[in-house]
This record gives sequence, structure tokens and C-alpha cells, in this order.
Amino acid sequence: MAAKYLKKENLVSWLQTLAKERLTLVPRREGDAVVFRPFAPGQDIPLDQQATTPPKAAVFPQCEPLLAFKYAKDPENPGKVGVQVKEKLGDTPSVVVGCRPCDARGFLTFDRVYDSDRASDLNYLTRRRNTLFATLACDEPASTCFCNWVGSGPADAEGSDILMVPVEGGFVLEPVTEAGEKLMEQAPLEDAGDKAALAEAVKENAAKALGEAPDLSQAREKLLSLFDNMDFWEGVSAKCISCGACTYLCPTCYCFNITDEQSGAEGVRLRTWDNCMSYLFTMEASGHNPRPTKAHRLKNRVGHKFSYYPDIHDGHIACCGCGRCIKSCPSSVDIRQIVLQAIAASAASE
Amino acid sequence: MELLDQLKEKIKERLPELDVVIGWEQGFDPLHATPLFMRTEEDVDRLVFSPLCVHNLASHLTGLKGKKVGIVVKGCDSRSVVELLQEKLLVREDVTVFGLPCTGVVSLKKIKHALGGLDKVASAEFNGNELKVSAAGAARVLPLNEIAADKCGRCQYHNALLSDVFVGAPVEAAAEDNYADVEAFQAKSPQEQAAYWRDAMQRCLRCYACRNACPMCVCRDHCVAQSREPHWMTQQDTVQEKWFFQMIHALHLAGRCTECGECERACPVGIPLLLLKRKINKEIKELFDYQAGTKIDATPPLLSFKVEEENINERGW
Amino acid sequence: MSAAPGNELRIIGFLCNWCSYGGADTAGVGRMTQPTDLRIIRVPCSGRIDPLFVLKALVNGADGVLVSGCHPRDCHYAEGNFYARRRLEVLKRFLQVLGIDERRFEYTWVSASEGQRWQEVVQKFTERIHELGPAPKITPDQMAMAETMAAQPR
Amino acid sequence: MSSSPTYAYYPGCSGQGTSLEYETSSRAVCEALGVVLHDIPDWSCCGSTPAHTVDHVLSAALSARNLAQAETLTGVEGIATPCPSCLTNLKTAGRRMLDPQFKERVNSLLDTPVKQPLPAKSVLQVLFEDVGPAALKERVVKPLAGLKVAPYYGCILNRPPEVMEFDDCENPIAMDRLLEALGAEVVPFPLKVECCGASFGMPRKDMVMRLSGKLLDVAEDNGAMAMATACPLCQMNLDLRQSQINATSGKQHNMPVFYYTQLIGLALGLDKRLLGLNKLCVNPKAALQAAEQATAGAA
Amino acid sequence: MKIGVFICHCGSNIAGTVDVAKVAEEVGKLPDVAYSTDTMYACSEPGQEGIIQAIKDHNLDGVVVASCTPRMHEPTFRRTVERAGLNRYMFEMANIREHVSWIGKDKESNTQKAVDLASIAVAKLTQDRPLIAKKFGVNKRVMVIGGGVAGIQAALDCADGGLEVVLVEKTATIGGKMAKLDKTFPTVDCSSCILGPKMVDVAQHPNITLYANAEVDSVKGYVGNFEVAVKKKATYVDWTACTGCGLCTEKCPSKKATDYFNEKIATTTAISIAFPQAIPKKASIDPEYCIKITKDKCGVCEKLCPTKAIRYDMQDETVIEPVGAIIAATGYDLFDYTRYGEYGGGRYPDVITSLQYERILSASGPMAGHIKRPSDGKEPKNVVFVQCVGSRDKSVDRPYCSGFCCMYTAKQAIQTKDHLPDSQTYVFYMDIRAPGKMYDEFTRRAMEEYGARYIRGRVAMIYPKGDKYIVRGADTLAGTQVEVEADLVVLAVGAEAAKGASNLAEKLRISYDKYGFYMESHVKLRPVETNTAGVFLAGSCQGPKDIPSSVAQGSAAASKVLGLFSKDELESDPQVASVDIKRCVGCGKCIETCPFGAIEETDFRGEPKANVIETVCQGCGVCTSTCPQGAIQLQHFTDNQILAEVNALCQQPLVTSFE
Repeated sequence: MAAKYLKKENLVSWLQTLAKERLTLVPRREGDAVVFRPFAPGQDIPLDQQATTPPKAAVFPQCEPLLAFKYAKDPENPGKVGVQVKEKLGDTPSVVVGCRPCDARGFLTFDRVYDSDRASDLNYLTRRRNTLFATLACDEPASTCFCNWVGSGPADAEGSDILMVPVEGGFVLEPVTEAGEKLMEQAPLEDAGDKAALAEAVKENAAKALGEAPDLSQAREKLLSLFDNMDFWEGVSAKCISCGACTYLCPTCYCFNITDEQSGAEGVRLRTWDNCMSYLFTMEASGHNPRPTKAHRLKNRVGHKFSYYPDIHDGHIACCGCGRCIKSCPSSVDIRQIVLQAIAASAASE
Repeated sequence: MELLDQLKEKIKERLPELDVVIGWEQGFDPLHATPLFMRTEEDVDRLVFSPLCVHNLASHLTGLKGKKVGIVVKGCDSRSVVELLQEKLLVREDVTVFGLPCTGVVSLKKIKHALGGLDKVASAEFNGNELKVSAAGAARVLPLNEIAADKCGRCQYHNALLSDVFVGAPVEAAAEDNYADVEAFQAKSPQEQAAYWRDAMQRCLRCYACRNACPMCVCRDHCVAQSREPHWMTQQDTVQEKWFFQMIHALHLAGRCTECGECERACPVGIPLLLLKRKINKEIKELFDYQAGTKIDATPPLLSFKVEEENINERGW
Repeated sequence: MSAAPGNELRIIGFLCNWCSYGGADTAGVGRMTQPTDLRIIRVPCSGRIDPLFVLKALVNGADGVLVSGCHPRDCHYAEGNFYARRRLEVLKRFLQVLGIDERRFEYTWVSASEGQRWQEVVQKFTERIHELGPAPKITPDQMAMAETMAAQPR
Repeated sequence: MSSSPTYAYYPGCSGQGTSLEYETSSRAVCEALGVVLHDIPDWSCCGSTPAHTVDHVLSAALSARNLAQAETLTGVEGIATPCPSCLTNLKTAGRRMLDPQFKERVNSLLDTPVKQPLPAKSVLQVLFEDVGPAALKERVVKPLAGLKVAPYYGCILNRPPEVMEFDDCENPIAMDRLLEALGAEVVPFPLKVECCGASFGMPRKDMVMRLSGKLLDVAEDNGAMAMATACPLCQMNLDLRQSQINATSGKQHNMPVFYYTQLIGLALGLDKRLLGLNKLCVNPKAALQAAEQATAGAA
Repeated sequence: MKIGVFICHCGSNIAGTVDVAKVAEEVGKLPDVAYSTDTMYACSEPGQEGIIQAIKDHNLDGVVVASCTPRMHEPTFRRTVERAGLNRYMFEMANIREHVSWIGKDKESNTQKAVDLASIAVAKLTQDRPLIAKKFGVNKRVMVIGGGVAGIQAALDCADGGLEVVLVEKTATIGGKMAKLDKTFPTVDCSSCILGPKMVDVAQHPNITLYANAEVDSVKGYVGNFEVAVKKKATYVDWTACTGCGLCTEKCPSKKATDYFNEKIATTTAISIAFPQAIPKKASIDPEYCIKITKDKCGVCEKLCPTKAIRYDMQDETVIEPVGAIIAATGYDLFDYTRYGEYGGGRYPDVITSLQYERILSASGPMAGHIKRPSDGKEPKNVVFVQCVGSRDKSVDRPYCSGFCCMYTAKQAIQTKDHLPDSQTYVFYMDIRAPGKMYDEFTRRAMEEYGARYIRGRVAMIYPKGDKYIVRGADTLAGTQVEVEADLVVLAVGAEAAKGASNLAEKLRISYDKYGFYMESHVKLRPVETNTAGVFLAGSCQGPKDIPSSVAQGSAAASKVLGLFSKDELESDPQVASVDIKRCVGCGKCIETCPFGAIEETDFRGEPKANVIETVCQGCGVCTSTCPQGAIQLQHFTDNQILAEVNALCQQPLVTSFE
């Protein structure tokens, strides 16, 4: 299928159609934030800017029951207690409409971990396979955007099923995957016509506006060489307050914690987001903590994204350049600066 | 001499005897300042001070225990330092306070509302009582009083309450705080209030930026929010749990909160958290005539008692 | 676990061991009939009662919470109830912005000898909670409805 | 002093008749000592002793009307009245109206509701607290040296203490101090606050004979030449009925019974006509002369 | 966990209104409950054996008994589970009698409530941990504070039992109020004749160290190991040198000093010995009246003293006494009757207190045993006694009965008649309270043999008339007012807590009632213990008492101390606060709020941390509710234990259910 044109006024009717078959997540303004929520008719859909939170929870919920369990007692011998377990899988067909290319691309970082030869995470995969992305390309970058640094761009379709390019009066929809094509079939579309060219121009302008990306090819090695240079890390982490805003807003951060909660005879095993900026993240049962300070922890976050992860995943940087960690950081810690400083610092020390 | 130059000079004077001095520098865009940790004279040259310096740097103090630390404070920030000293969480000799007079800082949220977003700010400049911003290709002039943080409108302590070095001319003004915002919220029905919190808490990420940005939250790494011993909270992402954490935070700050508003400012999803603390502060003021962070030698009201409480009217149960 | 279906509401009492728990015992010994809704949790001193226990109960669905300790000056531990008084008073007022009706929480002082007073307190508090009815609960249904409501354009 | 103490003045019914001399001397003394009195416009009966035994709300309403009328005056710090009985009613009404429900019930009976009841004081309290013995002493032109006087406060001026809130309820000293300031010799009088029989003069005259008689006995035993009172009813029982008491007991009391304001007026050298000494039944002349002579002799 | 649950019938006490079998069945469904049953009387021998058997049979590691109040039988069942080999703290109790069956009418509701309460107990038990008491050594010395008859008795009993005793007396002599009495009821025998030998025993007992003219300054430590600072107030006489010869007192020119021993009805010399039988019989100087000390003149006593014992520059001195137990026997003081304006408020010289009258009656008193009026020295004819002055009177905030006034008034009436056969006594009383052995007979004798006229009614007024006093009161039996002409009026003033009693209580960390009398642990069953381990009570400091009761309590307190010291080591209650050092951030908020000073700051690898002194901690838990991060937890009432109970009652539903 070729690119098609969706008039702005037809967006809602398309969403209505989608919502009949799938859980349809769209941006919604809540208080001072824009978050992804199930589409409801009549709602205002803010598409002009990147949402405050990424659609990460659509595939990787903040809190996800992995299984439920139940203690069952032997009526003959109450001292004998058995446990029954039921695994819980989220398999609701879903679609996210209106996220950005960086948001959709974030899941590629997940996939390499949770869907690899070595391990496959069924809970993740079930959701992943049931979730589609109709991504909105960016027409103008924000001051915090740096997708081009990590090998992507404002119209990167990787990880998306449909790419929607905003043009005057509507969107040019480009199918990316077969599933995406199917979704498009249900939309009240017109032929793109000359809009297709407009769309190309939008893409081009956006890419241009991002400017020249610095060369990060040395980051991998250089970050590693700074591993024991705690002065460097203490310096760059000084203003960090060790909260989890950066990681929980990050489309690529995939760490979690597992806890059991019980109520009476029933219980659940929960997988919840965890983050490497927390002191407890590496806290060991013995009381020893290998990452006792925020310097250690920030080193891990930056190092993991730009060095350790690429090291084992064919050079793929575990960052999509969305800039949320910069924008939403209470102290405005700028990961771009840290990476550049790391490259410069180790260059100086060499 | 300009205030900033005076400040830089004073910091440079004291820098040799200090491990680090905390101030602000320009951040990633023209509207964002960011904390600056000065160790050398070159660092000091990067120092800025303007209504964009919103951060309460006192939040960093307890993390620098054992070091000789200088800190630049606005009036409101100084209250946190006073409170920390009062609770003996800091050693007085280890802290050198560079106090400033302050006429108010901005609320980035308000600017965001005014501009429709902060993503594309190209320049920002203060001109008297106005902020000139150009964003997404358009220029706007915003009067300061429209974009000032709420706390500045009711500020009673414009000048640092505590300073080893005070730079600049003290600001005379002092507003009254009649807790009108709390009163207004209280006037809502319990159902409305509950619905309000339910909706706001729903988007909480449990990132604990509110807690970690708080200068008085000294437990941070050992917070009950994530511990199993004691097991106050589960990790379920229900509204109840998220909301309950805010109750914990507010009650643990009862009689200690200096209303710097960092919790609310830090929240990435914009939950109005200060209201809860202000409600408690209002009651603490009424019950015990006490304002946290104003006197180093006071006793926090919930760590003390009177045999006869003047203002607790026991309801004759 | 929920309260008995039908008439009872879920009321939780936190009582200090030395005075109020004893007062409740005295009421029992005197066969002073009381409503049956209240479930008592025994703590050594009202000073042990972290206001967060009360909030925990209220947030998780208690219809009423009653705290009772020794009369001021009569604390077994000399000062515990003085601290409790301040903290519980602040808590009670805090409820005014939490959307939890503050009448669902009360604190009082009952000595070990005041069986009759205990009976009156239980009677009065239970009646009050019944007047207020069951506390509004945050249920999944309610959350779903709230989401739909929030989706409306403002 | 910043300004003169200023009060709304409630004269009371007795002051218009049986205790006219108390009324005139009180006003004269206050004026002389710089206490400004503004009469409560259109004041009415306080309810006296019967009303409160019938109905608390109606009784309070009687006094409350006067409290409301007093609120029409500006610049007054309270209400002053010479009569202890009136004072009791005013204070009781004010005190009961602290209860918002009671206040509402009372106000519903009034054309003009009471906003915030003014504090009521006896003239004695005003003179003692706002003027004071020391200032009084300075103003004395004709000291009462040699006059041995027994101060008699009566039973309700200071009681019940939680209502009256003035002086010691068993051994008050305000009048003692004022009389001492006048130069008089105040004799110890243990029955300062004993009952005189009050209004039982009508139904149980024998009781008044006995009770008031004892007051006279003890005053005389303690060497008093005269008594000073602060209450119209006490004064009447001791003065008007003194001859009846003598007739009953066979004693020969000839004890003048002054209002303490009359004595203050004398010492301040005020116009005799305002003091109304001629209204007293037991002629005080002899006692006053004896005092004068005693001083003269001593001098 | 494997928990056993036992639902007690308590005969029909519980089973009458609770379906106990149903409760056992319902609770048995809880996952951690391995065994659940009902039992007729859980506390009975077979009931306890049943529990022990079940623990063994089902390999239980915790037990819940749902029966009566834990305030009654918790210790019983703890011993039971201990006998079966469990830790005694792996036990919880649900109160389904006082809190359920006895107060609720509806059986269905009661049953559900009992299920809930038992479930709470189970929930808590799942969080219980074995606790083990710590042992510590005992310093077998005892301090007795107060040298009245109760303190003397306690000191002597302890000393005879072989303990070292430190007796601290505030005034210059021991003997207390009893030493001031002339005779004692109901035998009318001489007070000093029976007390004197005991006082001498104290002075001579090798195990007793006596500090007279001394007060307790501070108390540190805990049972078995107190450290008491005793302030020895300056007497200006070196008592090691003073022989008590009395030469100085004869020649002292300053004779207007207040005579406290004689209740101020006389004056004494600036250097004085309280009374001839004083123990220690040593002189001391009242610095307020000493001419040498006030004006630097005189110095007669220094010149006269044969042993050169006078020290005008003497200072207060503090000694530290380590002891293992403390007996408070600080007695009482008299009500200040001048608060009764109607009785003259202290203005009438011949209206005196009963204790002043004792000094008048006493042959060794200032009037040498001749009854004379203080005002003019005349013998009185009519003596009126007024009872309940400062007793049973709410208007002066003394609603309690002082207990002994009826008796001593009767005694004084008898003595008055003995001394002055022509006299007539009158006694105004409210009720005669004479419940002791021979007591009622005694008051009858006063009336019948000694002609005391008892008038039932309160006195409204006392006023002078001439050189007499008119006592006016009600005669409630006759329904009339009476007036009695008196020459002397004796007010039977009531007892109130000794001045400074509350102050000392705070040092000892014991509680006191609103009148300042010390609180015993249990009104009936622990009458001489306090809530602070190792501190005991004797005599009137606990409430007004007559001599026999005071002596009995002195002995009782002594026996408690002897019992306590019969062990070489004591066990501390393990239900104390405990710090998780990893979680503690050293903010010190717990230290600030601990009512017992039981938490101290320690240094742990350079970081400040809280540390609980386990023997001082009383287990209130204020620290636990103060610590924001829950780093300090009161054992057996931890956050998790209480949260488990709360959750058992109301827990939010899990995010997903099993089904």
C-alpha cells in the first residue's frame, strides 16, 4: 500500500473504528502532563508535542502481575497446604496512536533483551506482539531532542507499524508493516497525492533542524575506560538527586523488580518498574551495596546505555534520544553533556 | 557592582577553605538553570543568578556530609538549611551559607502554559519585571508576576534567614500567607477531593522525584516506600498505594516542611503535591504557632508536647 | 476480609494496653452492651500509634477508626499520650484535604476504670459511622469510570 | 493615664427610691474621681431576686435587654452598677450567653439582640481597680480619722466567685482598702459576707431581726462606731430595721449604716446634698462628731 | 508457618453468645493455621495440656488462644507454650470474652467478630519472632527515700534481711509525722515511746547509711543498677564531730528561728536539734536566722562547741549512691487550711491544725503538755474540732477521704478531756470512718466516756466574738443550724501529697495521680510496686495512711526488694525497641522523644546511630512511631506486626485475583 492522506477531522472516526477492536491508546492531557490513555470519544488529543510519558506501559506496565497464587488446604489435614499457581498474560490487542518515532523505537532495546536466543520473556512478548504503533513523525525538534545522535531521526519508522507525517490539514500515513497496513485499511483515507511530497519536505526539514550529530563511535570504549575514574562520575552526578524520573520516563529502560503480595489465602507475583538510580536497586541481602553512591549509579545508567549494552548488542545504543530524561529531570541533568564530556575527558587523559 | 559579581567575589574569597560551593549555572536551554558545584575559580565564573534559579540547593546538603560545603540560598532555601541545622542533620561549622535577597523565581509550569510548551525556546531574557522569550519562532513578553512561582506570591522570607555571607540589599517586602489555596481546596466536598487525588495519583510513576528533591527527606535510601521491613507499602501501582505514599511523605514532614515546593516542581507528571504539606503546615501553625525552618534552636512540634495544649480542643469524647 | 454483610461497618480501634484496653475489659466485665462493629487492635501505648496506621486503614477501606489511650497525665509511660495527642490532632485535620471525612476518625482517652465511658464512646462512634454510612472505596469500576470522565474535553 | 475610665451605668430600681442616697453619692464620687458614667438609655428592671427562680431564659432576657441597650453607647469599656443584686443578674446573663444556644434563645426574645455582652462591674470594683486606694488617698481633703467603721459587703457582692470574679469571696478587702484610704479606722469584721436576711424582711421578719441583729452585735463587739455597706438591701435591713431589731433583742444599737460611697464623698468634701446623709434612719451625726473629737483630742 | 488456634468456650461465658465451633472452623481456613479447635476452658489444666499436646502433635510453631483478655491470662499461656518448647512470644491472644461475648447480644455478629479478632491474632503471629530476655547483674543495695515510719520500717526490714540500705531523709531528723504525734490511736500509747526504739535501731544498724538533711538530686540507670545522686544540704555543723550535746542551742542568741518540728507554734534557736530524741542527734544551723551567717557577727556556737564542729562556710555536697532498688516513702503534707476563708484563712490565732494541737498536747512540746491557747496562753474550756478540712471537698480539689482524721480527732478529744477534765469538746463531722481494728469502739469511747459532742454537719463559718470564736455549722441530724462558742478550734486538716512529690516522681520515672500521690502498679494486686521496675512505694506517698498501714507497706516494700534481690541476675523484658543499624540515619528523633532516656547516640563506623539501652527501655513505642524510616522497631509491636493486624481487617484487593 502506498502513502495515504488522513484529514485531521477524520482522525477521530479512525480512532473510533480502531477502538472497537483494540485497546487504543492516545495522548491525553492530565493536569500538567500528557500521558497515554485509552481513547474515549470526544476527548482532546494533543499531538503537537511529545507526550510527557512514553507509551512504555502499553507493553511494559508499571506494575504487572506475572502470576497469581492461592493456598489450598487439605480439608482432611489442615496442616497440609498446597499452592496453586496461575500465570497471567496480558494479551489484549492494543494500538498506540500518536507516539513519536523515538517512543516506538525504544522497544527495540527491549526486544534484544527479552526476545533473544538466550531468553524470552513470555509476559513481555505477549504484550509486545499484541501492540501496534501508529507513530507520528516529528516536524520540528525540541531543544532536548537528540535522536540523530543515536542513529535515528525524526521520521524513523523502525519499530512502528504506521508512520504518520503531519502536513497541513492532516497526516500522510505510510504503512510500515503488514499489520500497520491492515489498520490503515479501516481508516477513511484519501490518496496522498501532492501531500506525499509535502510529507517528504517535513521530514527533511525536521532532520535538518536537528543539525549535525556528534560522533559517538568512541563512547563505548571511552566510557569503559572511565569506569574507575570516580572523580569524573562524582563531578557529573553532583546535581543528580537519585530519583527515578529519568528511567521511568525512558522508552528504553527495561529494568524491573519482582515482589509477592498476599491477601488472605491469595497472592500475586508482581513485576514492577525498578531503576538503577535507586540505592536499593543493587542492594544485596548481606547489606553490601556495590553501587552505594549516586555517582556509581549514574555511571551505570550512562555506561549501560552508551557502552555496556552496545557492547553486547551489536553496537546498538540503549537510548532513543527522546530527551525526556533531560526535560523532566528536576535538576536538568543532561545525558548528552555527560556522554560528550566522557569522550572529551578520556581523550584528554589518553 | 552587580549582585552576581559581588557573589562571585565572595565565593572566590571563601573557596580555598571549602570543598565545594553549590550555586546555579545555565542549563540545557535558555529557560533552564541547573545546579552548579563549584570547586575552582573557573567554575565560579559560570555562576548565574536570576529568577530561573528555581532549585533549592539545600537538598544536596545532607548528601555532602563530612565535607566543607558552601551553598548559595534564596530566602526560602535558607529555611531548609535552618531546619536541617535545627534537626542536627548538618554540622553548622561545615556549612557556609551565601545568602541572597530574592524577589521571586519563576514557575516553569506557568511559562509552559503561557507559551504552550517549553520544547522550542530559543532565547530568554529578563528585563526589569518582564521576561522576554522567543520560542518556536515567536517572541513573547511575560510579566514576572504572572509567571512567578506561587510560593513567591506569599513569601514572608525574601532574604536568607541565615547567612555567613549576605550579598546584596535586603528586600523589604513580606507577604502574608493566609493559606487561601488550602482553604479553597478544603471547601470542596470530600467526594470532590477524593476524586481529585484519585485522578492526579493515577499518573504517578513512583519515581520518587518528590521525595528525593525534598531537602528534608533525609531517609531517601531507606525510605519506607520500598522496604519490606517495615512493609508499609506494596509495589502495586494502585491509586491507593501511590496516594498513601504522599500521605506518608506529608506526615513525615509535619512540622518540618519549609514549603520550598521542590516536591511539586520535581514531579515529572505535575501532581500538585505541595498542597498536602501546606495543609499540615497550616494546622501546625494554628495548633503550635510554629513555622519550620525559621529558628535553629526551636523544637519540632511533633517531637515535643505540652501537658496542657492551648489549641487542641479535645472533643469531649 | 469484610465486615459482616448487612448491618455492620468496618470500624477499627487502636487501644493502649494499660488504660483503654483495660477500660474495654471493664466494660466487658460489667456486661455493658455495645455495638459489635468495632475490632480492637492492642498496642502498648497511644504513643505507639503511628498516624499512618490510621491512614492505612482508612485508605484501604475502613469505615471508621477510633484511637483511645490513657488520659493526659495518666500515661503508663508518662508521656506517650502527649505525643499521640499532637500527632493525632494533626492527622485529624489532615483528613480535611484528603477527601476522607474527618468524622471517620476520632481519638479519645478512656481509663481502665471507665467501663461505662468506653461503652458510651463505642456507642457514639459506631452510631456516627453508621450515620456516615460505608466509606467510599476506590474500586476498579470506579477507576474505569473516572478514566472515561477524565477523557471528556475540558 | 490615657483617658478616663468610661462605663455604661445601670442605676437599678432601688436607686430611684429606697437607696436614692447610694445612687446620688455613687454618681458624685465617680464624677469627682474622674470615672465617666453614661446612663444606659431606657434601662429596665433587672429581674431582681424573683425572676431567675422562675425561668432562666426569661430572667436573662430582662438583663440582656439592658446589655443590648448598653451596646448602643460608644466608647464604654463595660457596665457599672452600684447594686449587687443588679450586678449578679447582669453578670449571670452575660455568662450564660457564652453558650451560643442559650444566647440565641435569649436574643429571640429581644427586639435588639445582644452582640457581645459587655463586662459588668460593681461601682466598688470600678473605684477599687480603675481609681485605686492610692489615688483616692491623694484626693482626700477631709480624712475620716477616728471613725471606726465595720465594712459590710453583703452576701452576693463577691459570690458565687466564678460569676462575680472580684475580690476574695470569704474575706473581701476592696472596701476595707478604700475606707482605709479615707483615713477611717477599719475594724476587723468577720461577718463581712454574712447574710443580713435580705428580702425575708417581709415574710420572715424574725429571721432578719436575728441575722441583721448579729451583724450589728459583732460590729459593735469589734468596736465599730459605724458600718459601711455596698448594698441597698443590706443597708435597709441594718438601718431602717435597726429600731425593730433593738425592740426584739432588747439591745440599744445606735449604729449608723453608711453607704461606703457616702463616706468617700465626705472625705472628698463633696456637696452634702449629693451624699444624702439625711436619708439615713440612724442619725450619723453623733458618730461623725465622736470621730472628729477623737482626732482633735489626739491632735 | 504452622499456627494452632484454640477457641475457648469459657464455659458458657463465651460459648453462650459465640458459636465457637464455627469460629474454629473459619479461622482454620487461614493459610497459616495448621490446627484449629475449640476448647472448654483453655486456661484450665486440661486446656493447657491440650495446647501442649497439639503443639507436639502438629509441630506447631505458634499458638493463638481466643478467650478472655490478655491482661488476664497472657502470662499463663505464654508459660504454656514455653512448656511445649516454643518461644513464649510466639503466642497471641484474641479477646473474645470481654470484647465480644460479654458485650454483644447477637450471636451471628459476635461469631463473625470473634473470627475477625482471632484472624487478627493469627496475622500478627505470622509476623512474630522469638524474643529472648537478656540477663544482667544486680547491685544488692537499696535506697529508701523518706525517714518516716514507713521508710524506717522498710529500711530496717531490708537491713535485717542482709541488704545494704541507704536511707535519705529531707529534714534534719528521721521520724516523720509520727515523731510529732503525742499519742497514737486506738491505744493512746505514747508515739515516741514506740517509734523511738525503731529510730535508734536505724542509727545503730550496721547495714544502714543514713543521710539526714539530704535530698535525691537525680536518678539514672535501671532496676538492679540505679545511680542516685543525693544532695546533702549544708547543716553548717560537721556531723562527724558533733556529739549532740546541745550546748550551742542553749547559748544561741538568735531565738526567733522557725520551729518546723513544732509546726510553727513556737520558735527555736538558729542552731538547733529538732527534738530531744532526734536521729541523728546532731545540731544544724538555720542560715536564715544565724547572726554569724547573715551579719558576720556572734559566732557564739563556734566558740562554745567542745568538739569544734561548727562550719559556717559549709556547702551542699552531692554523693552518688549505686543501688539496685529504690523505695519511695516520702509521706504526705498537710492541707493548707488557709484556703478556707470562712475558717478565718489563718487570721485567727486560736484556730489551729490538728498537728499543731499534737505539739501542744505533747509533754515534750513547747507548752510542755499543758493545753493553752496560742493567743493568750489561757486554758480553753470549749474545744471544737472540725473534721474534713481539706478532705472530701471538691471545692478545694480534695475530693478524697484522708482516712485517719476521724480517728485522731477522737483521740484528741479524749486527750483534751484527760488534760482538762472541765473542758467540753465538740466534733463537727461528715461521717465517722473507723473501719480498723478497735477503731469504731474507740470513737464510741470518745463520745460515751469522754463526753465529746459529735455534731454531724460541716462548719460554715468561724468568726471571733470577743475573745471567743463562734463556730457555726449545720446539724444535719437535727436539721438545724448550730453555733458553738469555742475557746480553741482544732481543724482536722487532711493529707495531701508531700511538697515536691511530683518532682521526685519524675526523677524516679513513676507516675502520680492528679493530687500528686504515687501510682501503684495495680490498685489491688500490686500495691507497693510501681510501673518502673525496681522502684517501690511505702506509706502515705501512695495515698493517706495511718500508722499500721504505713508500717505494713514498709514491710511489704522491703519484702518485694528482698524478693527481687534473691536472684543474682535479672531478666529484662525483651519487648523493647531495637534499631536496624543499616536503616538508621542517625537523625536522633527517637532520642528526642523517648520518655525514659533509653536511647543514646552511638558511633558506628563514623556514622551516628541510635542505640537502645534495653534495660531502661520500657516498651512504649513512641520511638517507633517517630522514626520516619522505621529503623527503630518496638519488638513484639513492630510496624509489620501492627500492619499485619490492620491488613487482616482491611486490605485493598490485589491488582489481580486468582480466578
